[in-house]
Amino acid sequence: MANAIAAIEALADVIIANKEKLTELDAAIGDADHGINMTRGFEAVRSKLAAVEQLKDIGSVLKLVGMTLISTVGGASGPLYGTAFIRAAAVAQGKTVIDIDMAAQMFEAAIGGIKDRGKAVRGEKTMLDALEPAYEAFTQEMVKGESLTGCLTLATAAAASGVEYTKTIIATKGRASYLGERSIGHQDPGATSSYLILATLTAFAIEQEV
Amino acid sequence: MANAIAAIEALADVIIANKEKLTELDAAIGDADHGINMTRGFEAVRSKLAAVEQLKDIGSVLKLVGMTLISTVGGASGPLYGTAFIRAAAVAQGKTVIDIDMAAQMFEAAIGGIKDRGKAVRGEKTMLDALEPAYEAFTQEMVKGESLTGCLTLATAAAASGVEYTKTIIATKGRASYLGERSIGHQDPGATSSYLILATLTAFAIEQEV
Amino acid sequence: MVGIVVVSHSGKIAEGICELAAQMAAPGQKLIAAGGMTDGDTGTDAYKIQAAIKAANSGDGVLVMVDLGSAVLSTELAVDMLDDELKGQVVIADAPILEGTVAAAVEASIGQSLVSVVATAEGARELRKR
Amino acid sequence: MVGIVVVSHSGKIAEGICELAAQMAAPGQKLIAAGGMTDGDTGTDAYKIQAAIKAANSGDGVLVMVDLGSAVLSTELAVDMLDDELKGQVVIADAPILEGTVAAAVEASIGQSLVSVVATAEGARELRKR
Ligand SMILES: Nc1ncnc2c1ncn2[C@@H]1O[C@H](COP(=O)(O)OP(=O)(O)O)[C@@H](O)[C@H]1O
Ligand SMILES: Nc1ncnc2c1ncn2[C@@H]1O[C@H](COP(=O)(O)OP(=O)(O)O)[C@@H](O)[C@H]1O
Ligand SMILES: [Mg+2]
Ligand SMILES: [Mg+2]
Ligand SMILES: [Mg+2]
Ligand SMILES: [Mg+2]
Repeated sequence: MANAIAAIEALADVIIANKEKLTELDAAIGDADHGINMTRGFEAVRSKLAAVEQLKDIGSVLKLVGMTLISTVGGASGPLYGTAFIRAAAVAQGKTVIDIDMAAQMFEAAIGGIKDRGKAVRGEKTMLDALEPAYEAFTQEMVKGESLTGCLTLATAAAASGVEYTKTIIATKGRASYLGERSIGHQDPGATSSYLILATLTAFAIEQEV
Repeated sequence: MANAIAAIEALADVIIANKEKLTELDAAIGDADHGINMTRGFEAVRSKLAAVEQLKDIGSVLKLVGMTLISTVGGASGPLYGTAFIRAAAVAQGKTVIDIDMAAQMFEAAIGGIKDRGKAVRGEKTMLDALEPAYEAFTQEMVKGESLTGCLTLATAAAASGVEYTKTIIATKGRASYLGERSIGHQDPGATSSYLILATLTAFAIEQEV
Repeated sequence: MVGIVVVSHSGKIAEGICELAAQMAAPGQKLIAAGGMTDGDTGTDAYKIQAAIKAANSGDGVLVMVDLGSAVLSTELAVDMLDDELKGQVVIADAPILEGTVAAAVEASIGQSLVSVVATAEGARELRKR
Repeated sequence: MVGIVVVSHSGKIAEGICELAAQMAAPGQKLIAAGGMTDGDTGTDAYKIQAAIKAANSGDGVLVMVDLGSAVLSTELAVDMLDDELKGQVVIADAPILEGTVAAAVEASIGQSLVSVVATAEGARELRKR
């Protein structure tokens, strides 16, 4: 489990480092708390991980992360990411290593969780606009026989484009929808945190390979 | 002004003595505060009257009462009785005694204030169901040549019937309207306080005559 | 008696609405506030909501009133985490939080069914203020 | 910028709603709470509301959001007591207090007119929660 925990620690670092950035993005089209929310969540995750005795598999690590985000994030991103981690945890139950097939399944389950919870579809200026193209890129490369890190790298690139794309569209879900057309021109904070999570996991996987 | 102030003191006594009764009536069909509201209001009136230097006419006394009720009663009865006293004050401006014609005008003005403010009509289970029949009885007797105390006595009797009548009707204004048909069978607290006010002023006028 | 849970991003709002509605309801009416985060910050916490739903339940079902969109997400998650029996007895009202809670509290406290309490809460959308 | 006054029987509710709406609005947005009585008891006070309207006004008009019927009575009385110029620039919204205030604050803080801020507040009646 050391690896899974280290990956989560890496996520926490990146989220906390981007606290201001995410909050600023949310100030433009929301309630200026996405970085604060995510930081509060990942700080709680960090202390939970430090306090817990022994986690027997990756599923347990991810479940702990999901449950902690649910009770500490506070914004829409709390139940959304919380559900994503818990759904991924179900796939990883009893597992101590992640291969490419399992990674794809976890990714799919996480996105499914976000969609079930938030009832959004692509194009509504949410985290899905980063995550869905990323998942598509991932599976496209996977069927071509790419490695896990190769697939992740392309997924991250697709997420980055997805984040850019959010600048061009109207928010129709979440708080930014109060702004209607005036949300155009602004980058979605949730899509941005989703990109950061993916980029961090990609970098982590690459490091592990070396 | 001694008389006007003494009359208001008498009102305060009666309202405070009926605090529990009015609150219980409001508990059945409202939010259980009418006696509390009116007591808070008339206690404030009492301290204002004690503190004020010199009131030059009946209008000034009634205006002070109205303004104090507006800022201290808190419930719907605050702006309603507050407006009633202020409208009556306008009639009594510059006056130091009340004759029967002026009494009728003040009464009419007070009811007009309650109707302008609350936009209720008779039959909606409000203070108007005590006050309007009382005013009608008053003017009916007045044209017959009755004395002020005679008119007031009959007005009070009509108000008492009006209070009884509120038990038979559905509330369509104020909080009791949340209960719809289930408000039937209950006596309206505001109609009850209106009756008490009228009964007290009647008794006061009779005492003055003796 | 149908229990009522008030979910707001703000602890003050949830408490205030419960207090206001309690003044109109019968004494035994359950009105449970689930507002803000455990640390007092603004937000909603699905576990806090879940606990409130359990506390509000006395067998006749629970109406949950919510403020903004993300409160709905947390509440739906809270409901998903309930056991199946209670889950089927919880309804999130599509209604204005304050107006709906006050109207629903009156209805619930006279012993009306969950269906009728929900209808009253949602009917509060049509209450005119002036 | 259109100012917003939030009138509730409860001080907690009025403050909480102003705080929640402020999080969605631009920093300069005036959101003035007029909740409860001066002594902290539940109720509305027309003089407190009148003072809040004056404080919220910066020349572009004031939207007043109210909770229950008797808050409307106090607010209308407060408006009647204003001088004629300001009186004509005050609108009491027929809208759900929390949902309307949040939506209106967003609209007001981007410099929309009183007419459009009122329409947004009243449109909040139609916002669906689920
Ligand atoms: N229904 C939804 N489905 C998917 N993502 C959503 C949904 N609602 C909001 N989001 C995402 O959540 C982000 C905002 O998160 P956050 O600021 O933490 O929550 P809140 O909006 O409650 O303050 C948005 O930028 C958007 O990406
Ligand atoms: N629109 C109205 N017009 C006339 N009287 C009204 C109106 N609304 C309420 N009332 C009266 O006010 C009384 C309730 O007063 P009170 O309990 O002090 O206020 P609240 O209902 O705000 O708690 C009712 O019994 C009724 O007689
Ligand atoms: Mg936010
Ligand atoms: Mg938020
Ligand atoms: Mg009352
Ligand atoms: Mg009251």
